[in-house]
Formats: sequence, C-alpha cells, structure tokens
Amino acid sequence: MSLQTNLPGLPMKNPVMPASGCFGFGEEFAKWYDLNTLGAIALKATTAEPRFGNETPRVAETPAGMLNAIGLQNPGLEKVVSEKLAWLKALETPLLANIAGTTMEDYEKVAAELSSTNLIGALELNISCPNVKEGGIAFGTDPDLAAELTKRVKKAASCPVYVKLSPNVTDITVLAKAVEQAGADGLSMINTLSGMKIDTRSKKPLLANGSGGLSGPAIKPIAIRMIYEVRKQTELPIIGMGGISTCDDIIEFLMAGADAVAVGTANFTNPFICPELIEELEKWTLEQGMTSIQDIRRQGVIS
Amino acid sequence: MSLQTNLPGLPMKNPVMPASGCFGFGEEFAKWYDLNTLGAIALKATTAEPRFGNETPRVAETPAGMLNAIGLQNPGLEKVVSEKLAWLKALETPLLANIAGTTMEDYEKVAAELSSTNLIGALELNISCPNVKEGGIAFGTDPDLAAELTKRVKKAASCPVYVKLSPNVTDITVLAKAVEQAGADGLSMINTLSGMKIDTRSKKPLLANGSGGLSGPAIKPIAIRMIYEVRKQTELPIIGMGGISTCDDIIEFLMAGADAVAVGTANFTNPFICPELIEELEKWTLEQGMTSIQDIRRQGVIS
Amino acid sequence: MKKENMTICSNQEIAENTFEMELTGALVQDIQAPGQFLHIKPSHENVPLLRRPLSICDADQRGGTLSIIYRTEGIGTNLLSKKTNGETVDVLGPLGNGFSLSDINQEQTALIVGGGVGVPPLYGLARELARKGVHVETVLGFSDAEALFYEDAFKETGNVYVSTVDGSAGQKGFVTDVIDQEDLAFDRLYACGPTPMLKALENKFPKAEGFISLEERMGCGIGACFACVCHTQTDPEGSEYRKVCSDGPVFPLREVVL
Amino acid sequence: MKKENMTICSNQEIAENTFEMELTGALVQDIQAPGQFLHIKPSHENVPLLRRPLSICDADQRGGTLSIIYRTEGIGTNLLSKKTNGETVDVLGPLGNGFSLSDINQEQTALIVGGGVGVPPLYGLARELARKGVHVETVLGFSDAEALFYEDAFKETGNVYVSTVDGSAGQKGFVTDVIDQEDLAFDRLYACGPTPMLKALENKFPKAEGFISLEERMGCGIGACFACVCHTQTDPEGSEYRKVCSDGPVFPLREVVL
Ligand SMILES: Cc1cc2nc3c(=O)[nH]c(=O)nc-3n(C[C@H](O)[C@H](O)[C@H](O)COP(=O)(O)OP(=O)(O)OC[C@H]3O[C@@H](n4cnc5c(N)ncnc54)[C@H](O)[C@@H]3O)c2cc1C
Ligand SMILES: Cc1cc2nc3c(=O)[nH]c(=O)nc-3n(C[C@H](O)[C@H](O)[C@H](O)COP(=O)(O)OP(=O)(O)OC[C@H]3O[C@@H](n4cnc5c(N)ncnc54)[C@H](O)[C@@H]3O)c2cc1C
Ligand SMILES: Cc1cc2nc3c(=O)[nH]c(=O)nc-3n(C[C@H](O)[C@H](O)[C@H](O)COP(=O)(O)O)c2cc1C
Ligand SMILES: Cc1cc2nc3c(=O)[nH]c(=O)nc-3n(C[C@H](O)[C@H](O)[C@H](O)COP(=O)(O)O)c2cc1C
Ligand code: FES
Ligand code: FES
Repeated sequence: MSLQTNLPGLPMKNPVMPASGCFGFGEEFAKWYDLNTLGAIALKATTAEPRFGNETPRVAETPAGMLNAIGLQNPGLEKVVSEKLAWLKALETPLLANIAGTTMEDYEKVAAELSSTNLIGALELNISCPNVKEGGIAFGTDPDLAAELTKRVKKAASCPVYVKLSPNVTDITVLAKAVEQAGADGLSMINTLSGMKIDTRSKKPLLANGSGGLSGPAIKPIAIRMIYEVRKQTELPIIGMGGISTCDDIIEFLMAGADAVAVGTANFTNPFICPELIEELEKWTLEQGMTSIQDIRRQGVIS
Repeated sequence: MSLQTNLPGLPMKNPVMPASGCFGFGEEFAKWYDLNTLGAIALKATTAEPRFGNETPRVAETPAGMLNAIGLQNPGLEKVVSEKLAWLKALETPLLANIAGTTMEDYEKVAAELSSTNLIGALELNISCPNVKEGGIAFGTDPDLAAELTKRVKKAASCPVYVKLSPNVTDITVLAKAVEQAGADGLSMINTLSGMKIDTRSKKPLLANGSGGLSGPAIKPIAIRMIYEVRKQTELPIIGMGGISTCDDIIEFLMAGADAVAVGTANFTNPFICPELIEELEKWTLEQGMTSIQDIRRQGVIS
Repeated sequence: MKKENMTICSNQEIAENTFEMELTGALVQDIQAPGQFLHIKPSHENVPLLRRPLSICDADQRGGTLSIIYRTEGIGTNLLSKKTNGETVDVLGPLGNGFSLSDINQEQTALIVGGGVGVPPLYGLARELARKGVHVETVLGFSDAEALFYEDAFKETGNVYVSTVDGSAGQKGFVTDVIDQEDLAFDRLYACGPTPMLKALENKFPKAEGFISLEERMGCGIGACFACVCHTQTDPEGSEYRKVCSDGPVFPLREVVL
Repeated sequence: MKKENMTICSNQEIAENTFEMELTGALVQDIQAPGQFLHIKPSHENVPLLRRPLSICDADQRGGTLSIIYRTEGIGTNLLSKKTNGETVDVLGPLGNGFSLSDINQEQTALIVGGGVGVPPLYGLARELARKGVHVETVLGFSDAEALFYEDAFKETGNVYVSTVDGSAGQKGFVTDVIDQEDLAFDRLYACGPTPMLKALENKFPKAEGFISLEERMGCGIGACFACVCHTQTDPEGSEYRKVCSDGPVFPLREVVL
C-alpha cells in the first residue's frame, strides 16, 4: 500500500500538505513534529517587498469557520530566500511556494527568483487573496487576466506552476480552463470566500480590514462542489482544500477529484493535525485493501 | 418603541419573517403558534405547474449548515391560489410570494395571477435557486437577463417586486444594480450557495441531485459581506437572510444594511424561532433605549 | 406536540453500538400511537445543526417516561450516547402518525417484522396489540448476535423468532427466511427496517394488509420543508407524494414507492 | 509545550461571571515563567472552532496542577464555565514567553498593576517575586465590587490596593488614581489589563522599567498565522512587528504600539 502521490514538481510521499498561510514557513511547527512526515509544504505567500499586512484584529470566529485578513504579511522575497528557504533546505519534503503581487511584473520577479534557487518544487500563484486589493483578486476573477498572468509566470519560472483559484466567482470552471490553456501545471482550490462579521456592540466590522476570507469546515461543501465541477472539465492535477479536518474529509476531497489535499485552518486547532491525518489515511487505505491512494481517484465519484 | 418596518407592499409590525421554502405555506407552523406574530411570511416558491421536485435524499447536514435540493416542489399556481392563499387569507400578516420558473413567460404568468388575487403584499422573484436547472439560476447570474426579467415581471404584476439574489456570483453588486435599474422595489439576499457533500461510504454525492444549496449559520459571514457591499451601492430595501438563528444575528444583518430579515434553516431546529427572536428583538431594542428599530439602520456601520 | 427539554433518566448500551435512553417530560402525555417519533437536537450548539428523528420505543404515560433505542451512526447519535442521567435533551415531538390499532381485532394475528434499529417503534406496538388481545408473532432480524436486542422484551407479547445474517443468533438468514421456515400466517403485517427488507415483504405478500414505517432524511420533521417526500405507488413518476414526517412515518403497505 | 487533555479538578465562580478552574496534567511541568498562557479548545466539536487564549494564573509543579481565571464573555468561555470536575479540556501550552524575573533583585520594589481579567497572570508573578524576596505592591482595578477577586490572595505577597470604577470596593477611580493617591514608588512595573490602562501607565511613567502583558485575537497561538502581530514603537508604520503569542504576550514597556 502506498500513499505516494506524484504531482508536477512535487514527489509527495503522501497526499497531505499544510495550506499556504496556515503554516508560516514551517519553523513553528518544526518544534511540534518532524516536517519530513508531510507530503509537501505550501509556504506562506511571498511578495516582492516585505509587507506588514493589515491592522488587527485580523481574525474572527464564525460558525464552524473563521475569517482572516492577515493581508499577506511576509518578510519579502529577499528574506524568504536568505532566511526561510535557507532553513527549509534541510528538509526532504518538497516545497510549494505561494506567491502574490500587485502587478504581473511582481509575480514574474518573485517566480523567477524563487524558482532559480532550486529549493522549491513548484510555485502556487495566489490570484485569489480576498484580503488585499493587491492580492491579485482581479487576476482571480477575470479569466483573461488569469490566463495572461499564468503565461507570463510560466515563462519566468523554471519549475511547475499551480494556480490557486478563487471561489468568489460565478463559474470556477471558466477560470480553471483559462489557466489550463495558459499552461498551468496544476490547480489549487479553493482559497477563502470573502466574508464579514460585524461586532454588534461596537457596531463595526470585527476585522480592522472590514471583510476577510472565510475558511474552515463551514466552506467544505463549497470546495467539494467546485472541485467536482472542475474535475469534470480538466485532467490537471488538483490540490484540494477548504475545511479539511478529518480523514473522512480528505477521502471526500479525493473522491470529488482532488489529487492531493492541503489542510489550513485545522492547524490552528490542532498543530498535529497533518501527521495525525496522514497516519489515519494510511490506516484507512490499508483497511480498504487498496494498493495505492490513487485508487480513490481512479474510481471517482459514481453519480 | 416600535419594531414597525414598512417595506414596499409589506407593512410589517416587526422586521422578521420566515424565509421562502423553510415555512411551506405556513399551515404546519400555525399548529405551533399564531402566525400573526410574524412581520411577514415568505411563501414557498410557486411555479406555473405542480412540481414534485428532486428525488431523495434532498437534505444533508454540513458543518454548521445544511444542503438542500428540494427542487422547488410545490402544488402549482392553481392550487396555491385555491388552497394555500385561500387558507392564508385569514391572516393579517402580509405575504411575500416567492415565484420561480423556467421561462420569462412562466414568471410573468405566475406574477400576474398571484398579484391579481390581492392576497399577497409583494412578489419575490427567485432567480437564484441552485437546485433546478429551471430554477432561474441563469437569470440570477446574468445581469442583463436579470434586468429583463425584472422589467417584464414588474409590468405583469400589480404589486411590488423583490428580486432574490444569488450569492454564487463574482460581484453581487452588479446584479443588484441591474435589477434596481430595471425597477425592482427591493432585494432579498442571499439565497443558498451551491455546495456538495460526498458520502465516502457509498462514494456518491449524498444528495440524489448531486449538488444542493448551502444554508444555515455557516453562510452568515458571506451574507453579511454581500449585504454590506450592496447597501453601499443602493438605497433599495433589503430583506437580509442567511444563517440567522439569534437576535444578535438579526442586529448584525440590520447593521450591515438590511431593512428586514428572513429566517430560514433555523425554523427546522426550532419551530418557535421566529416568535422567540421577535420577542428578544423587542427586549433588546427597549434596553438600547431606541424608539424605533429603524434607528439601527440609520446609524449604519461605522467602518 | 411540544418542544421540550426532556430529562434523561437512563442511557445505556444494550447491544453493540446500540443504546436505550429513557426520558421524562410533559410531552409523553401527547403520545397518540406507537410508531410516532421524536426529533432530537443532539447538541445545544450549531454542530450538529439538524435534529435527528428517533422513534419512540415505548411510553409509560402514568410514569411520565418514554424510551428510545438508537444505534450510534454519526455525530448526532454519538453525542447522544455520551449524555448522562440528569442532563436534558431538546426534543420536538411526538411527531408523525404512528400505527393505527383500530383495524385489527382481538382474535386476529399480527405479524411484526423488525430489522435492526427498525425494531424500536415495533415494541410499543407489540405491547399495545397484546394488551388489546391480539395474537402477536414477532420476527426480529439483526446482522449478528452482538446487534441483537429486546428479544426477551418482545417475548412478553408473544412468540419471537430471530434471524441474523451470519447465523450467530437465531436462524441464519433474513427475516423472510424465518417467515418461510416457520410458515407464519397473519391477518395484519407491521414492519419497520431497512428498505430492502420492506420491499422483500411487499413482494412476498402482495395482497397482505398492514403497515410499514419508513425512514428518510429530514429537515423540519413537521411537514414544512419537503425534505422527506416519497412517491406514491399509484403515481410513481408524477407530482403526487407523501411526507414521511407528517403523513407517515407509518404507511399502509403498497401506498408509497420504496 | 504540549497538546494535552487536562483534567478539571475544580471550576467555580469566584466573582460575578468570573471563574477559577484548576487543571491537572503533564504540561504543568513545562511551565517556564509566570505570564505564559494556555490555548484552550472549549469544545470537541467544530463550534466554537478556534482555541481561546487564557493566562496561567498560578501553578503548583509539585502537585501537578495549574489554575486559570476567566470571565465568561462569549461562546467559548461560557462553555468552559459549564464543565465539571473530572471532565477534560483540550489544552495547548504553555505558550508565550512570560515575565522575566531576572532583572529585579531582592531588595527592590515591584509594582504590579492588574485590571479585570488582566489580573490572573500577575498572581503567579507576585508569588514568584515575593518568594524571591522582592518587595511587592499590588494595585488591582475592577469595574465594581462584584467583579473583584483575589484581593486576599495577593495580600500574601505584599500590600494590595483596590480601585473600582464605581467606588463599590476600594478607592473609586482607576488604578492610576490609586497609584497617585498612595504615591506608590517602584523599581519595576508589571502590568496586565485593558489597553487604555496600559497606555495610561506608559504615559504616566514614561521612563519606568518593566513589562506589560498584551491581548490580541489569535489563530494558532504558536507564531505561525500572523493573526496577533503588533507594531513596534520604533517602527510604528513599518513592517517591523512582534507576535503577541510567541514574542509575547509579555513585552518590555514601550516596545510595542498599544
Ligand atoms: C422516522 C424515523 C425514525 C427513526 N427511528 C430510529 C430509531 O428508533 N433508532 C435508530 O437508531 N435510528 C432511527 N432512525 C434513523 C436515525 O434518524 C439516524 O440513524 C440518525 O439520524 C443518524 O444521525 P447521526 O447524526 O448519528 O448520523 P449522521 O450520518 O452524522 O447524520 C447526518 C444527517 O443525516 C441524517 N440521517 C442519517 N441517517 C439517517 C437515517 N437512517 N434516517 C434519517 N436520517 C438520517 C441525520 O438525521 C442527520 O441529519 C429513524 C429515522 C427516521 C426517519
Ligand atoms: C495572551 C492572552 C491571555 C488572556 N488571558 C485571559 C485570562 O486569564 N482571563 C480571561 O478572562 N481572559 C483572558 N484573555 C482573553 C480571552 O482570551 C477572551 O476573553 C476569550 O478568548 C473570549 O472567548 P469567548 O469564546 O468567550 O468570546 P467570543 O467573543 O465568543 O470569542 C470569539 C473569538 O474572539 C476571540 N476573543 C474575544 N475576546 C478576546 C480577547 N480579549 N483577547 C483575545 N481573543 C479574544 C476568542 O478567542 C475567539 O476566537 C486572554 C487573552 C490573551 C490573548
Ligand atoms: C490565516 C490564513 C492565512 C492564509 N494565507 C494565505 C496565503 O498567504 N496564500 C494563500 O494562497 N492562501 C492563504 N490562505 C488560504 C488557505 O491556504 C486555504 O486556501 C483556505 O484557508 C481554505 O482551507 P482551510 O479551510 O483548510 O483553511 C490563508 C488562510 C488562513 C486561514
Ligand atoms: C429546504 C430549503 C428550501 C428552500 N426553498 C426556497 C425557495 O423555494 N425559494 C427561495 O427563494 N429560497 C428557498 N430557500 C432559500 C431560503 O429562503 C434562504 O434564502 C436560505 O436558506 C438562507 O437562509 P437560512 O440560512 O436562514 O436558511 C430554501 C432553503 C432551504 C433550506
Ligand atoms: S422533514 Fe420537513 S417536510 Fe418532512
Ligand atoms: S496567533 Fe498565530 S501568530 Fe500569533
């Protein structure tokens, strides 16, 4: 039996990775467990320049979910390479570097420099961050812009490129097909849904930023539906995410059409969630008498 | 102190109504309490012909939410008038008749006949049901079609017309403005988000229909964000809904910009939810020393 | 029909993953017939969100208590199984029609057929029938000996035959096999259990009179949301329907499409 | 630093809407300094979803217990308040840096200023300081007499002055009023409480040395999500930052923007 999952640029020993922005650059979690148990690691978004992000409060709790408006805080390209990647180098686990920007040039620059380090397995284009105007959300909702950006980043980068799709669209399959035609090597989906919470005592939005991105179990049915729809339209590899917190959730994502999964918000509730899920998934696969986790996808959903 | 809320066609003694499809035509709830305590009643969608709807299972539970794919089951225009409205006639509570159809002609016909009974206060155009191809979802995602439909129904109907917006769009304000310009008297938002759950034991979507509409607390942050965005663009009356289950939720919706609210899924958990919330809202308004519930909206959100 | 915080008097495992819970509260007095059900909120929070339909197994209206028997399937029933004496549970009920006792007489024979957690509503029925002087024969089908419960309880109402799929208790096979083997005859048939079992019974006894109790995923439980509808056998493709929650859960044999 | 199901030894209301909970478990042994905090999951379900940060009030490492004091604010703390002895709570901790005791000496005076539920982490600190032979003076501010707690407990560590906003206990006014009135002098200041209180202290003693403990809404609690950052006073608009959960919650006076 094998959980081995080979995606472009990401030879994963299991299909589970922490999701971008929910795991920093791994340093904190390395204190809790061996990061080599992970299938891959999606790094926090890197931008060309350092960013402080939004003011606090940056998170709010909602029913079975949370809103965040971190605002892409990160130390900037230079330090990500010199400090974060330098530290991550010691790991065997393949890295998926999430990148964001304001302009196409930003994306190209970050993509070129990160991939040229040869320390990352693949890039994940964040064109779907709902929390900063410059987070690329326009690229994420306009299929032409998304395709153009994908093309340019593909040219700039020396490694495979995944595009992370926004769920805040009328028809996600249109975006998926647009970036596929533009040469994307894979898809990540879904990013957070734009949401808001108002503090009725202060009469103000609870987040300093006003709105934020909704993640966690609450959005799982939306993620599943979108992956299911996109899978019917393309054979591109899909990294599925959105509310995963149990082994059954992972299986549900794989059945919907994902090839691998990312776990985001659940890392906050349980820092051990990723290794725990990997272990459970291994057990489940054995119980099912499967020879490979890929069997789930091959069977697909009977509907 | 007064909870009185006057919307076009709906002189409501409080801003709380059950949401369409979650209250049938009121008969069942009349066994539990006096329906005259309600601000209004949004009736189940009426179509020109009787509909059985989708096969079962039609509902599935999700984290802090539920999926439904009822498929607009209803006895059809004729019986709605002869049986349901005939029974509802005895109430003082104003009625908001939700209507759906496959073609513009369907909508016109149902709108004309229902409004000509003079038994309903206003119509709610359901152009956002995600669960049936004929549920008008195309009208709900294309601003031109939405505007055209609104115009035609306005002409056919002899009462105010609310348009119920779909959250499954890239920018809900575009739709809101389109139907406003087409003459809508008000907006209802939001309908359910399209979602899916896969039963990992059977490897099939849990709902017979495949996908369904996500409702309940899980979607509240999305509803609040959308109402907040639309409110910045229009002064049309908004009936807000999506996950309301507490008095604080109602206040949050009013602060976001809603003029009245509808309670959907929560009726299933607690059949007394509407009268209970009305009572709590009255108490809260008194405690706040408000003279009218409209004060909340007038203050608006400070952001 | 009430919404009430009922108090738990006892909650214990009576078979593998199967619990019996005794509850006390005013709504016990509203029970009209065996086969009615409760719609139970397993938690005061939003997760799980919906109520769970569970049949009333037995009721003691003088003592003001009722019992339910449930198998731990998912989140809701597992939460219920962890509750302890004195805690309260938010209950809506009694709901549904229940079994009618009026069309069977003292001298006649009732065949009761229950499968798995379809057994509970039949217990109250068996007791009422026996009390009325009806001759009661019961066939209970389970997956295996571990899942078996209430065999002795039913014995107080008449003969009991047990079947298990693996033969670890009673006869090996399905309830229909037992009925064949024992050559059971009856005036009225009452059944509750998995749909394949109910179908097998309708096929086996195409002219029998009697009632079956159905399960369907529910929203409201009170007839308002149309989650739980089924087609009728007279109009299997049309717009005619029955709601399991309010027209049922008990239907005459062959009324609805299984 | 562990994730552990700690067992509740006691959980009782010690002031209006304020509870003290004693917990036992292995992670007590990992506590490094007073002022560290726990990240607690109030429910095993998905609602509420996030953990709640609550300061360690006191720890008995020999006995293997620690205590927290919390005010019931929203869903999480209300759920906690309903838990009973013997139940377990999912705890991540100890987290954060805590107060450093190394820069104050035996003969010196520590002024401890706590406001409301900012008081708990200062209790462990007061005890450690007193044990070290430091002269401890404590000012506790509350909204009113009903909210007051731990006055006597702090008395075991030195003088205690109380203020309440409405004057129903101690002196009427804010903690800064008491400090004025009593003309309290100190070598080191330690404070925790509402931000306006901390700001008032920084303004009042612009050159004082000492530490303050901050609150911020948190995601992970371990430094990974960047929910809890604050600006530094040396770079108030820039990209420099501190994370309350892992660089704090205790910071030197005037290090971060309040
Ligand atoms: C009228 C009626 C009477 C019933 N009586 C009994 C009984 O006496 N004993 C017993 O053990 N079970 C009974 N059931 C089945 C019982 O309702 C389900 O096992 C239970 O709802 C599962 O909930 P869960 O949270 O544990 O499972 P989950 O799978 O977590 O539940 C998810 C959702 O699906 C629904 N669901 C799952 N299975 C069923 C089912 N079989 N029928 C209806 N809804 C379902 C749940 O109510 C919930 O909304 C009855 C069902 C009906 C309709
Ligand atoms: C380091 C630290 C130590 C703390 N120590 C204590 C203590 O010892 N005693 C005590 O009573 N309180 C303390 N607090 C505040 C405590 O965390 C909140 O009161 C609590 O999280 C509220 O949760 P709730 O579910 O009851 O409220 P809700 O309003 O329902 O919580 C919703 C969300 O907001 C967060 N939140 C709400 N208020 C605060 C707040 N003031 N600070 C941080 N997050 C908040 C919650 O954690 C949760 O994620 C501390 C906070 C921090 C950051
Ligand atoms: C605090 C937080 C920060 C995030 N930051 C990023 C980010 O920098 N880049 C990105 O592509 N997605 C980011 N995301 C989105 C997640 O990667 C993921 O797509 C989303 O949260 C859904 O998964 P979940 O429900 O498991 O959290 C962030 C999410 C959270 C909660
Ligand atoms: C079972 C069910 C049936 C519904 N039927 C309709 C309908 O017929 N017409 C309509 O406009 N909306 C329908 N809705 C949507 C609700 O009116 C409401 O917009 C949505 O559920 C969000 O509110 P809630 O979260 O309070 O349920 C239905 C929702 C549910 C759960
Ligand atoms: S469950 Fe709502 S109609 Fe039956
Ligand atoms: S709470 Fe996540 S970094 Fe501090």
